[in-house]
Amino acid sequence: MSELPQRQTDIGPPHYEKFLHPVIKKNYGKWKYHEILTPGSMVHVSETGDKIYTIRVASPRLLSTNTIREMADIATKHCGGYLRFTTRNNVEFFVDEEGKIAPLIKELQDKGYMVGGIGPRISNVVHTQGWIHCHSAATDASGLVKAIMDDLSEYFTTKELANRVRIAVACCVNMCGAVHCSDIALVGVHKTPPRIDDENVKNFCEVPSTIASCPTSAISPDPSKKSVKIKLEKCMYCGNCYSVCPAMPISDPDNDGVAIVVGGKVANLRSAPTFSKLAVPWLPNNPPRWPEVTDAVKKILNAYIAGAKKHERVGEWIGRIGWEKFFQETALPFTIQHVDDFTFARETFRTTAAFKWT
Amino acid sequence: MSELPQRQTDIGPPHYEKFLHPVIKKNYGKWKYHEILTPGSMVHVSETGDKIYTIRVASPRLLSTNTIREMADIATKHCGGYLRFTTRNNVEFFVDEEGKIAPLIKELQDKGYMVGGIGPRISNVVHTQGWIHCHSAATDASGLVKAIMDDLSEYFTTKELANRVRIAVACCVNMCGAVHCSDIALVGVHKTPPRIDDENVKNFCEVPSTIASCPTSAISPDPSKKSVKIKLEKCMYCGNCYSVCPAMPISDPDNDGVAIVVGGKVANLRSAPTFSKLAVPWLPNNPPRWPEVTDAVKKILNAYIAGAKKHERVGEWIGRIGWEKFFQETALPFTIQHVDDFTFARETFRTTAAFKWT
Amino acid sequence: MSKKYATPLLDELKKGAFPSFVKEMEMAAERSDMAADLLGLVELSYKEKVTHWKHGGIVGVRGYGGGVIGRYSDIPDKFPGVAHFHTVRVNSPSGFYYTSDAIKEICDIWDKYGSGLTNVHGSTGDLVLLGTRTESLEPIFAELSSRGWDLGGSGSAMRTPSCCVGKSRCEWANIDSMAITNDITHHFQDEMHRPAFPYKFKFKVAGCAVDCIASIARADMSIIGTWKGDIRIDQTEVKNCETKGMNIQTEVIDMCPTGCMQWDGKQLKIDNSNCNRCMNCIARMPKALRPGTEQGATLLLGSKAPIVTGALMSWVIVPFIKMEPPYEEFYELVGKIWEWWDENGKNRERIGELIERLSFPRFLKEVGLEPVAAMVKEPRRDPFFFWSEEDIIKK
Amino acid sequence: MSKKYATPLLDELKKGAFPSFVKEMEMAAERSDMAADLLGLVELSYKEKVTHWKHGGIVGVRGYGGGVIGRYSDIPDKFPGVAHFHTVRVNSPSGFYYTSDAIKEICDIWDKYGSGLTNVHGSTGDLVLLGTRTESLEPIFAELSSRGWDLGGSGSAMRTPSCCVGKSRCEWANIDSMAITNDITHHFQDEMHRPAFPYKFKFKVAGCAVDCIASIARADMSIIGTWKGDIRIDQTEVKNCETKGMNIQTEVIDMCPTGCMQWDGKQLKIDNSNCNRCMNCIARMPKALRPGTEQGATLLLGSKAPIVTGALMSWVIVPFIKMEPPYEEFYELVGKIWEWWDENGKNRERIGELIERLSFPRFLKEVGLEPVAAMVKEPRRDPFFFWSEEDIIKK
Ligand code: SRM
Ligand code: SRM
Ligand code: SRM
Ligand code: SRM
Ligand code: SF4
Ligand code: SF4
Ligand code: SF4
Ligand code: SF4
Ligand code: SF4
Ligand code: SF4
Ligand code: SF4
Ligand code: SF4
Repeated sequence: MSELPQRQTDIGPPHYEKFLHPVIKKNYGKWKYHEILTPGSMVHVSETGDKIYTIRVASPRLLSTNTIREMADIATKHCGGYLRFTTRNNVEFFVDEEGKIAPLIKELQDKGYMVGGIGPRISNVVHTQGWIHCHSAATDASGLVKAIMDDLSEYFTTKELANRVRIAVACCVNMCGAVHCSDIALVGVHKTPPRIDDENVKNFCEVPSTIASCPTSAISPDPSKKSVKIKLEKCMYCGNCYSVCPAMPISDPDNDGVAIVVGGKVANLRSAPTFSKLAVPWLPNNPPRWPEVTDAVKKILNAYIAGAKKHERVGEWIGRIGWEKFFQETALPFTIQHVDDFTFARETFRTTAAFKWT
Repeated sequence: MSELPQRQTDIGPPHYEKFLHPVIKKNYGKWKYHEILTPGSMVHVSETGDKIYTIRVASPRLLSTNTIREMADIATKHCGGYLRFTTRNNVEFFVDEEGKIAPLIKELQDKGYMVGGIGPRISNVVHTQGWIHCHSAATDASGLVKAIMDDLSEYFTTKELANRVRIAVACCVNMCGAVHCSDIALVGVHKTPPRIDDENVKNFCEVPSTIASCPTSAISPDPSKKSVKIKLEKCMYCGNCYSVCPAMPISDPDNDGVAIVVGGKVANLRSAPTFSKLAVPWLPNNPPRWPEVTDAVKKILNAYIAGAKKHERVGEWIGRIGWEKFFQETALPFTIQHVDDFTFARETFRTTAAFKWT
Repeated sequence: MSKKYATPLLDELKKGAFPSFVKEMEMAAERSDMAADLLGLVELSYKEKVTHWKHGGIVGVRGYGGGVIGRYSDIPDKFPGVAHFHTVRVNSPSGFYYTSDAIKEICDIWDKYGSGLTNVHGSTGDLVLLGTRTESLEPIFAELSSRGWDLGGSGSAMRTPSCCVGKSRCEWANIDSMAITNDITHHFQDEMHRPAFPYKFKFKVAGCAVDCIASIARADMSIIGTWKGDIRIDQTEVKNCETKGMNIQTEVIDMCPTGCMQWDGKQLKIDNSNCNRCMNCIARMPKALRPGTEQGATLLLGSKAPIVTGALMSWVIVPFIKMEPPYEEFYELVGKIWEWWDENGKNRERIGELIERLSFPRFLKEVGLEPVAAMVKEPRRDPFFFWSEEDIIKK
Repeated sequence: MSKKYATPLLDELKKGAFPSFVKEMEMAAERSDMAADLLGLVELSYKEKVTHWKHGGIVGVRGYGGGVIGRYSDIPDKFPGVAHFHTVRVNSPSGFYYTSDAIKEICDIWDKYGSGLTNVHGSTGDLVLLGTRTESLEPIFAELSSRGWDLGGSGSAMRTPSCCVGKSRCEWANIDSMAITNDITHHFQDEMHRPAFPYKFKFKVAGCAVDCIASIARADMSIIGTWKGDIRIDQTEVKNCETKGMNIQTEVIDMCPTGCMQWDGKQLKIDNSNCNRCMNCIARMPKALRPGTEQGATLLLGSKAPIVTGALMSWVIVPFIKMEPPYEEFYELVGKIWEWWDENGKNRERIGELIERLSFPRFLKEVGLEPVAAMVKEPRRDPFFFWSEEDIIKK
């Protein structure tokens, strides 16, 4: 330890100014407009007349230091040593002259980077840890992302859609991927209740907080065993008890799987931000390529492509045609699981005689 | 009792056919279209070519047998002895020739009847018992109706609106007037908690059902007194405990009053049926004419008249301009009481940054 | 005739354009002491701003558990005429049609035994006779029932069903709302007269989605007529609407909630597969447009007033059902629903509240209804849901 | 180099157009045993379809209560390289900007002490260093902090705030999202590093209502830039949009949610008093339209993931606030909110859930915010509400 430098605490992150490209620094707060040039490049024009060109590439988010170094080297070579990451884990390179774009893109593509993701298309998939790092995962995240994006890569690199389609993946209902407001999102779900290991509950868990963790009040004390018991018919397999008490493992190789929720968004344009709603309650975990899941995603995307008007997001398209039509157009089955029985169930019931025949 | 006729049970109401005007009976199920002729008359035309003319008059709903007899006599004279009541307590007379309309209307008007209520205007006010007959009333119903309709009678007899404006009155939150889906509705409300008469609770009330009656779980047993107690900060003065247990009277001459809810509807045209929402939490009971209430109603109506597009109901107009604008245009204050804290409160919060400045 | 009490506050309400309920009370008061004392009592309420009625006790007619609302004044010494002031709910005929003779016959009975005051009609749809004494109830019932009238519902029972004017005078009725209402009423006489439910149960029947009986807001079961197939169009009459000054684009096309209509100045086109049958276009052009011809009803369940968990509107449980006599499928379903309510409902728990408490999926399963997308505005939001034993993969 | 384990399932995911996380793991595995064993462990998960991680224990650096997520394999004997596999959350700089040198310096540290694998960035916005051993945590922290880096949040603490690119590269930013984020982060170092809240608390800052940081969905406090006054219009550029092929009527006018825009082919008119600042028109015509010049933010509170009572979105608590240094009004409000949360919140109860439990009116009163209509989509439905002592009329 002796050769370690002096630690500091509570210094916070470095100031962002240090990391800004000179053109960005100079024109900070002075940007006037932007134009999208190609699916992977855009220009922002300042009131001063300055321009900054942004080139975007996809990243798997799980990055080795090798790749980070490579990207840094590209930035050094082409961009004065500046780069950034987007809020959806893409990487952005900057150049200050139009002529510098082509060589940069060429080098990126030669090195295998996927350029694109700007404008009305599918950008990167917000996602989480999955089997790579989380004890709570009901599915993997990185693998699902890879499987889906391999299938949809054209919508990143070239093809246009009616509007952005934001895809997200969360490996359990804790939803670190904030899947709940995405155009199309996958979430790992369980189908069976936790298994209680009474000995370990007694030793490692706090019974009151375990009981309090259950959204449906399915858990009650089992005083004789100094443990807890679960009213099985009340459990909807959320796994929150397992988050609080490790002695209640819930994962199950055959019954864990993937649910698909759709139609959410966060932008305020046109319509208010919306929660995603359940499209498919469960599809099996079928790694490495989850064909059932990618199929369902494509069904939804294709129905959107066929039906949406220009600038409509997935949820706006569904809002216009109605959910009953959504199930018809995607040919996804409507099941008892789609009928809400949670906190705000009542607000989802159809309190009108005006609906479409399907 | 000996001179009484033989009673019968479970015979149900008389068959409606007996009461149908011959033209109505003949053309039952064959009607082709209708036309509104004047605010108080319309014609329905049958596939057979037959026509039935309907003339409508207002009724205070609280009718003496005198008035009923008078209406029956008019029906005998002009309508072959047939008449009906509408679902909003108006009275309808039928004639089978256009020429018979004028003499009928003349006689009705001569006798003081108010002809009108058809089409896009204000029809009769659905209402309830109030101080005329109910132990639960926080306000009167008939008096409020009279005060309002005296002010708005032109909208019954002549003036047109963008669409129907359905007004309703319920004298307490039991809402026998089904006020919860009306364009503009008044509801009697309390502002103070029930007063517990422990002796009577013990003797006349069932403690468990009294406790269960409370929507906010404000009531708990008071075992020492064999009575109940109320957690005052939880009570929102609904009076449901009083419905179940008469020993908990809640009315208070100074603090009972009238709330106004607006924007509800039941018809499915254009937009789905909607619940009314709170516009004014409380106005004093100021009989016989409730000037504060009639003022507020007129403010709302006038803002609607000024702002609504043709065929828009009150709720559709508000939906288009937004509730923040509603409060601005009506100059009604927005208060802490408007912010929901009941069952579905969360769904009413503004989860968007897109709202209008007011 | 000189008045029994001075009623300065109520007198104010004799003025004005709208018909006066005070005048009605005064007319009745000329013949009835009950009505006269009612005037005095109500004047006092106007002065004191509180009601002067007590909780009703249990009064009624022999063999029935409902149909009468007991009512007593809290100051009987001051107003003995209203010491008892019970109301009698007379089951109105479907569609609220009467002959002059029939309604006068009811007046005769009421003048003999009651206050001479009525509500035509109460909010549920009964012809309400307002104010009589306990000892008059049997005579009133004998007089009424011997002339073909019966009482409506009250208490934890089926309530008097009611409906819109329907096929009798409306071109938009897709079901015979009056016949259905009459049939239900007669079918369930026992359920109406002998309260045996957890709480009240109301049926309301509307011929179409215009819902002129407000069924979706205030019926435990709302029966709303609708159609399958195409809206019938008379293009000449469409054109006439325009000629007469209607702006078809703004009043019809732009207001169609599904955007499924087109108008090029000559032809109106409707993409019926996207129509949600809201009735707006038809209401705008009654001569030009008519509902399709395959008629039936949507059944919706659960509406009620706000106490205890907030107001409910009825929601779709059966998207389409033929409603033709003898209504077997319908009665069978009602039977199952009531049985389920009976087994699971708490005292004073309406069907809508019960479903909300136990969940709509459970209701569907246990009553045997297939889930379909028409039942929901939108699917669930949060991915928390139940599976049955048979859904679990076992290896 | 030969691989330590056969990974046929993961190998499949090296194919295809999208960059492969498996290749990343393989690259790291060439230098790191931890990464090599990670490959083996994940392959096993792919085969068995279950995770092989255990609940994390409490590990961290001296004096901090967070910033590290402890992680252990449940089969350490089989994969000793990942017996410990903790992650280190490095607080990223506002806007996620780096220089090549800076980010390579982090790589150096990580290659020395960790698996060589990272997430840039985690969902909250930290630069996540993925996989190290307990004994390496202090050295890593010393190396990082001595070079000007610090750890982000974890546990029941303020979490690493994050923001959109804002004024640095976006013409629509109404607030300086990066400066604000940086200020909040430094202002609340103690709250971030020493968990003392009932549960986590996240800030996210968006320059405008486009919300490119998804703040409304996943921040206990969402700070969203907006303006007062009129949208700036350059009519020539509007015209140019049409010339370039945009259908202004359908893409802009008809899509304006408030219907407050008009276009006659020559002039674009906006009734700004009815604009809700949704940003759609501006996004369609970035050259022609710009936000107004009186800039500030709307503060919204409460969003979070679905557990326990369902997902929440943030809702308006302050319609407009100037967000300029030293942000006094803002910090004062945050202080009051945290104090209220601290006093009333249960363990593991987010601020949004707490308000939902105790009621929004109570929150407003106790935190001292004036109720305004902008806070609600619609007023309450059922007329059940509370009054205070001072509202009661006493006679
Ligand atoms: C770089 C980035 C901000 C950052 O700080 O990193 C960004 C940058 C821009 N966004 Fe964004 N948005 C970025 C994440 C988002 C997000 C957040 C998210 O996806 O999690 C949203 C909300 C999505 C949602 O509603 O679910 C978002 C919704 C938009 C929209 C609205 C789309 C809509 O109509 O609903 C626009 C407006 C437009 O151009 O249509 C927009 C427009 C823009 C503009 C044109 C703003 C500007 O003037 O510079 C930028 C161009 C980029 C482009 O087309 O991708 N950006 N944008 C983020 C890039 C993520 C990526 O790698 O793809
Ligand atoms: C007579 C009556 C039915 C009955 O069985 O008694 C009736 C009769 C008709 N209604 Fe109605 N409605 C009647 C209560 C209702 C109700 C129920 C209520 O008010 O409680 C509603 C729902 C109101 C609501 O949504 O809150 C109602 C909403 C309508 C509408 C839809 C208005 C809208 O656009 O929202 C129409 C269509 C139209 O003509 O615009 C309509 C149209 C009609 C038509 C034109 C139907 C027809 O073809 O005959 C009838 C003409 C009457 C007129 O203009 O008043 N009727 N109508 C009811 C008269 C009540 C009264 O005395 O005023
Ligand atoms: C007479 C009538 C009002 C009127 O003036 O028209 C009425 C009067 C009473 N209603 Fe009602 N209700 C009347 C229609 C309604 C309606 C409207 C409807 O049926 O379409 C509703 C709303 C719809 C619903 O059912 O939810 C209604 C919802 C209530 C409630 C709330 C029930 C609930 O579940 O929330 C109560 C409270 C109760 O049941 O204890 C109630 C209770 C009462 C009681 C019995 C008072 C009580 O607490 O015991 C009232 C007797 C007053 C009296 O002395 O005459 N009344 N009541 C209506 C019946 C007349 C008729 O038979 O035609
Ligand atoms: C690493 C990260 C996912 C990722 O791959 O990016 C993550 C990983 C975990 N999250 Fe998360 N959350 C991460 C962002 C989020 C987000 C998104 C956000 O912050 O914008 C959310 C949704 C928004 C929210 O806060 O509600 C999120 C909602 C949760 C929840 C649910 C909290 C709730 O109140 O509902 C839990 C459960 C818990 O707190 O016990 C959770 C718990 C966890 C734990 C600590 C697992 C646990 O139960 O203890 C995960 C550790 C995984 C691991 O071993 O690495 N994580 N978590 C994200 C943090 C990286 C970073 O610092 O940048
Ligand atoms: S979503 Fe669940 S499984 Fe995935 S990282 Fe978050 S807590 Fe872990
Ligand atoms: S999995 Fe969820 S619902 Fe089931 S017992 Fe655990 S916390 Fe409760
Ligand atoms: S609304 Fe209330 S006060 Fe009025 S009649 Fe019904 S129960 Fe009685
Ligand atoms: S008035 Fe309502 S809220 Fe108050 S104690 Fe009685 S039942 Fe409960
Ligand atoms: S509900 Fe329909 S069928 Fe019945 S009267 Fe109204 S418009 Fe006619
Ligand atoms: S009934 Fe309604 S949805 Fe159908 S075409 Fe007419 S207006 Fe459109
Ligand atoms: S949120 Fe607004 S200011 Fe921030 S990057 Fe997106 S568009 Fe620009
Ligand atoms: S910002 Fe939105 S509401 Fe305002 S004018 Fe533009 S499109 Fe309309």
